[in-house]
Amino acid sequence: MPEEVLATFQVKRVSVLNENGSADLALMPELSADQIWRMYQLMVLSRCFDERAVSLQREGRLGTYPPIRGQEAAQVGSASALKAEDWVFPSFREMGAHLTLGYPIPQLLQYWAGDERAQKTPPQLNIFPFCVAVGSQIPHAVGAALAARYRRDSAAVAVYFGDGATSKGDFHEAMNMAGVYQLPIVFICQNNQWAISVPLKGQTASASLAQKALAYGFEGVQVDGNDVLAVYRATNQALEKARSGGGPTFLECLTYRMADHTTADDAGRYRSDEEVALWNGRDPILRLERFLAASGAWTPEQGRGVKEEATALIDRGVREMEAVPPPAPAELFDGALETLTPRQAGQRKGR
Amino acid sequence: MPEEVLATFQVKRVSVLNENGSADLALMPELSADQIWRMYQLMVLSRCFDERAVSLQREGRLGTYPPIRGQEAAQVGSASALKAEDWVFPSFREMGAHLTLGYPIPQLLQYWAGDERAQKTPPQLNIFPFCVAVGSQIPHAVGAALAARYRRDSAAVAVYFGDGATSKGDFHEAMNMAGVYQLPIVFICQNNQWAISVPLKGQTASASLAQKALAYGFEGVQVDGNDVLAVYRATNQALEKARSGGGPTFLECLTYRMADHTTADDAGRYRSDEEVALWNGRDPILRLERFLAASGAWTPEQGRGVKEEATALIDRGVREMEAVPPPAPAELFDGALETLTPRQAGQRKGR
Amino acid sequence: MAQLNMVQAINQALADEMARDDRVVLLGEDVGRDGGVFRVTEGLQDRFGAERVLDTPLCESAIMGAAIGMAAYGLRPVPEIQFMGFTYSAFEQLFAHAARLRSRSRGRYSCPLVVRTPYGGGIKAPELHEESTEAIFCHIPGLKVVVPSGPYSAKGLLLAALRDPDPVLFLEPTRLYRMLKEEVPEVDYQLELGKARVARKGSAVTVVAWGSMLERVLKSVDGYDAEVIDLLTLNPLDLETLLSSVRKTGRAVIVHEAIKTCGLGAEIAATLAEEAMLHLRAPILRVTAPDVPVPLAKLIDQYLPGPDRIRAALDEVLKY
Amino acid sequence: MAQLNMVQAINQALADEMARDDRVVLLGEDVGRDGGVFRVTEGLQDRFGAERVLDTPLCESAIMGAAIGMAAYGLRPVPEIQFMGFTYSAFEQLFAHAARLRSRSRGRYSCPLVVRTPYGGGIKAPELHEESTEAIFCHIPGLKVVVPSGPYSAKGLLLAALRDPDPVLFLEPTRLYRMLKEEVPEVDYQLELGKARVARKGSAVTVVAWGSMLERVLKSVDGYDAEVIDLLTLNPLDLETLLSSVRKTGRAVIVHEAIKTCGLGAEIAATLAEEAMLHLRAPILRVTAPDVPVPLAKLIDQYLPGPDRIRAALDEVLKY
Ligand SMILES: Cc1ncc(C[n+]2csc(CCOP(=O)(O)OP(=O)(O)O)c2C)c(N)n1
Ligand SMILES: Cc1ncc(C[n+]2csc(CCOP(=O)(O)OP(=O)(O)O)c2C)c(N)n1
Ligand SMILES: [Mg+2]
Ligand SMILES: [Mg+2]
Repeated sequence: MPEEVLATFQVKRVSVLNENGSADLALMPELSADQIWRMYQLMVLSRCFDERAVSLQREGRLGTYPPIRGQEAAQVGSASALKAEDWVFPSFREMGAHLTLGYPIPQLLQYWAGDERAQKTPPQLNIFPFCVAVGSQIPHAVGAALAARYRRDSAAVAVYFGDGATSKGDFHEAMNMAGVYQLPIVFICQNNQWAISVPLKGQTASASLAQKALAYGFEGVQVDGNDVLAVYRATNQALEKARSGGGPTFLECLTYRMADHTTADDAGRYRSDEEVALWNGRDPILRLERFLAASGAWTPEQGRGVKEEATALIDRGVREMEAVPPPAPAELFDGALETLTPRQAGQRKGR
Repeated sequence: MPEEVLATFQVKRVSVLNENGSADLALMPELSADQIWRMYQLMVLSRCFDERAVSLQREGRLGTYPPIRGQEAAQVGSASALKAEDWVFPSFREMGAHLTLGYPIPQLLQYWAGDERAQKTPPQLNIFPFCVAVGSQIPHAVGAALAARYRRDSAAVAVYFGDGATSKGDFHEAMNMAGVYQLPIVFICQNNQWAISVPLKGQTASASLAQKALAYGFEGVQVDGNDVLAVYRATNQALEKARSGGGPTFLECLTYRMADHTTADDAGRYRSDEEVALWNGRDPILRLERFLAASGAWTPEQGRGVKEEATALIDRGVREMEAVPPPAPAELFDGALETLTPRQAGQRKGR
Repeated sequence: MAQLNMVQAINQALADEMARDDRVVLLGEDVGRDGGVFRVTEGLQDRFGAERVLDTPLCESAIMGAAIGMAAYGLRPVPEIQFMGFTYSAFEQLFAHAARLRSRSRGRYSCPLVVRTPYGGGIKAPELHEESTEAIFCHIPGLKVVVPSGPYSAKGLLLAALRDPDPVLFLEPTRLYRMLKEEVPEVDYQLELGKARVARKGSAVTVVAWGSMLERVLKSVDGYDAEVIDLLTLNPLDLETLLSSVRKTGRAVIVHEAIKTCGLGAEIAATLAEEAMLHLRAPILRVTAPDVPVPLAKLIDQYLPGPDRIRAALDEVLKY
Repeated sequence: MAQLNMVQAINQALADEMARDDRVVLLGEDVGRDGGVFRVTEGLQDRFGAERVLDTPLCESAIMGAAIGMAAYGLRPVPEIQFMGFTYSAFEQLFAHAARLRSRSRGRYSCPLVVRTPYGGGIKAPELHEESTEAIFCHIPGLKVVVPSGPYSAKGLLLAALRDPDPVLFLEPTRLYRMLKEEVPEVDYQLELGKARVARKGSAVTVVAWGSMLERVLKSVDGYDAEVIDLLTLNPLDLETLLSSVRKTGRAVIVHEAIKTCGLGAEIAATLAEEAMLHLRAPILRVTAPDVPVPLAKLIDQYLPGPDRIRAALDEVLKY
């Protein structure tokens, strides 16, 4: 290459726990044992929620549901770094983040039962509605970050999306805008390596997703997304940077979608059992258990206890969800506009 | 940075002629003296076309017109590397490329006079219509490249756009798709540093546009866009790579929009005279004249001769353009569909 | 003749045309390996190869845009948009490019592509999976819009669309995909675009419907002397069939699952009010969804026009 | 009172509201330093600072999307799309998000933003600079669509839009920007959204128009006993005003610069055919552009409805 070099770039990768659960102490985030235990509980809760949701769907008690199995570390680790004042923009596969932030379990289930009333986020949380149009929530997050900065608020913004979303125009336009205005935002990409049947290689020729941030003039970091401590560490750093005026960060949490895309999908049609088995062995909950066990902080019995507690919470959530009366037809018009148009008002009367 | 390095990247920059017109011989592309002289003639022709178009607009004989002044090297240099069989997707500011490829001068003018009949590209050329919706032509080019590959044709595809276009979603989606399929395409970005009143810094926080290609897993190169030899060299290399199955390349031709955005714009409102003066000194035609003069291949007199020839061609083009009878009202329906709908047919009759 | 459902009929039309014409290339999210989320393209990648059935990245605008470039180059691409609700991000490509390419280039380039997309409500799916915004697309000059109402019309219309020299939006009523089976000839047949079908003869009132509403209308008109028109092509409208029916019956009811305001029912009613006014004995009624976003599963049945509302409209116009 | 053109009236409304309410933030391409390509936002960045008048990168979808996030956060953003033809790439954001946010979140979030965009033909500009696809946007439940017809209505409607709790698409007829001056009060005044205006009284025929067609209609009806309605808000329609006029005149002609098929004229005619049928003495006619893409300068005058066509339609309905 006789031509001159214009610039060189580096993209880094963060992991704290290796696959056996032993930690790189230099990189351990500042977390108390209680905090780590709480993360563990939330990961188990997320797993229980997910398993229950899948079986409720099978019984016809929920609609189509997108499992999060395998992504618990990415979701719980990142959401644990958020504060209540922060604004969060989910896609549709972040139930672990919702649970971590305290979104009511019955309400979460109610959404997947096909009831939009469940999207009325409780007032103490700033979580946007689930967003099904892939990637289209990312510009909203940028707008919220602009507004937060305009208001001189200390809130930061986190937006969640998948590897598939990085192919969408909205991802690009939003990332670019965040770079131009140096906004207080963290882009959290859960690279679960599949977008329905399309593997990462079919999604982009980029060797990592993290390096995509180079196109926007800010930092992109690849994080071991099955390592809850690494995810927490990276998110926390990025949020601190955001709050202190350091601008946006892109986090690629490399993880794996252990289940089907949704309950309507059959992943066996397009990926190998070997691949799935490999990643089953990298289960993020297992890894954290190994870490905790090494210091005597976890025993199988304690593990069962945590699971039982989680199951009880989910049981109650299901009961409460199913006790909610179905919406009346007139509720079609709820929130259509602050004041209905004359035509809408007429249509409402007819119901 | 205690974390491990995932990857490092380099972006290169190509220039052949320095500002004084002396060449780095190691990088000289293989071009005969005649070929270089032809490029010089085309750059002068482009300049003449442009000056005439601006003055015709002032006289009310053309509509709004976007000058290319300053971008002649980027356009002539890149288009000179193209073959007739290649497919070319322009934005709206590539009249130098059109002239290089042999688009008839009267027809080029006719378009800017507001007559869409002028977009009927002559059959020997594969140039798409001008595209005003910024960036939206880029996916078309990717589709053509897919089709060329599918057909096992040796044609390559070139798509032109500006720095502003790199902010659009379509740029991103198309670049990403080209990477995934490793298509025979060259993305030619004329970074003229302005998108109407928005300077490059307001467009992206990325230090170069070339590095944006890293997000798509293929090569991005910055080229001195006022250096016709460098532009030719880089385009030619990229086209050869494309034709031989090497996949896409992104070329950032760093140049400058010396004139207003369009004849409806007043750049004095948003940029400094100093900046414009600086870039006037970097005029790409001047640079090539210096290069040619150094080897005795150019004298002021020859320069005048080239200009006179160009002027004569443009004069004739203007006369021919103005001799074209205006379209009849029924021509509104030309090309609406191969067979008009009954409603369209009725509407046509009424004209 | 085989009894096929709509998924099978569409699959057969695609396969036959791909075998006949190597310019036909499918592209879209999950259309290849997975055979499409509704299995409409099942088996086609195996049969025709990955170059003819392209799994794309997740980028609707570039899917549409690339299809335009392919069509201009001489292929006959069939982009699939996974659900109609995701055509919105491809809207510029469809509107400003696919539909205008022939006109912008004064015929130097044309854009023979067929955009396939599942359409309409009633499948209890997530948001944006049950859209029926066909009217928006009928406002795009240069684009044809087609909606089959069953397996037979699906195959015949799709074959016609695939051979049309201009872009066609082919809307597949998701609710019908596996709901009904019909005799579908294995041979090649086309249903001419721009022609409606009289699905039921009658003389007291004309009911106009398309897609999955047709089935509902046919079930609802029992006991009425209603003529039912199955539009099949939404743009261009078959004015002849519409007008001659309404001139005969003097009454018109239009049923669609889209919202009322600026739905396609408006165009049909306006055309009747322009060209058959003196034959009309009663107000032209539209039975539609209310002017609110498509709801999730719990309210979708209250949203879509049901037999009660259809019959109430019939009773109303028959009072005149 | 000052005589202002529409550019000045809009600029004044924006400036006044920005002074009154610090939640109002403008964003768009070239709206800041350059004051907008039509100078509508001239001087506002100097006066209110670069944080309140944001020059954005070239990305319509993110401009719209960011505005949605800002609105949800509590601001009142005013995104400008440089020309209506470039709203198409922001269509998903407008349709699936801005208009649905209140409904999707059951009121937890709302989306009070005003999208401003130059609209309509007759300025001899490049492709996509003269679009009038308002009907598409009127098919979006949750979005209001407003079109002033002069400087006075521009200021009054814009102030009302800026205070509306829900998203409003504010279409600025480019041809009128500097064509007419009117007395525009310096004080704060609002024209209620959803209310049409009787621009001229008459009793033999009702002519409905909006935006730049209004001026053309008013010039064309000289010598006719025509009542002219200036819609001002396209969605929701002021049915009361429309119906009471047509019930009186018994005849209706709708004039718009959009193409005919599925234009807003269809909704108006359909509503009349539904609710005023028995009062109608003549077919409802629509005077529109033909069903082809907006042409470049050389043919634009043949494309837009002109006085001849308007008068021919009046003569036609008056035969009945
Ligand atoms: C714009 C858009 N296109 C298509 C779909 C259908 N769809 C739903 S999820 C999905 C894949 C998303 O992949 P990714 O972004 O990686 O997220 P994941 O499902 O892996 O969480 C697709 C194609 C959609 N919801 N939105
Ligand atoms: C999608 C879109 N948005 C806005 C415009 C209006 N506009 C025309 S050119 C332009 C700037 C384009 O900048 P760049 O891509 O750098 O090209 P250049 O004009 O410098 O050649 C803008 C904003 C447009 N034509 N298309
Ligand atoms: Mg994924
Ligand atoms: Mg530029």
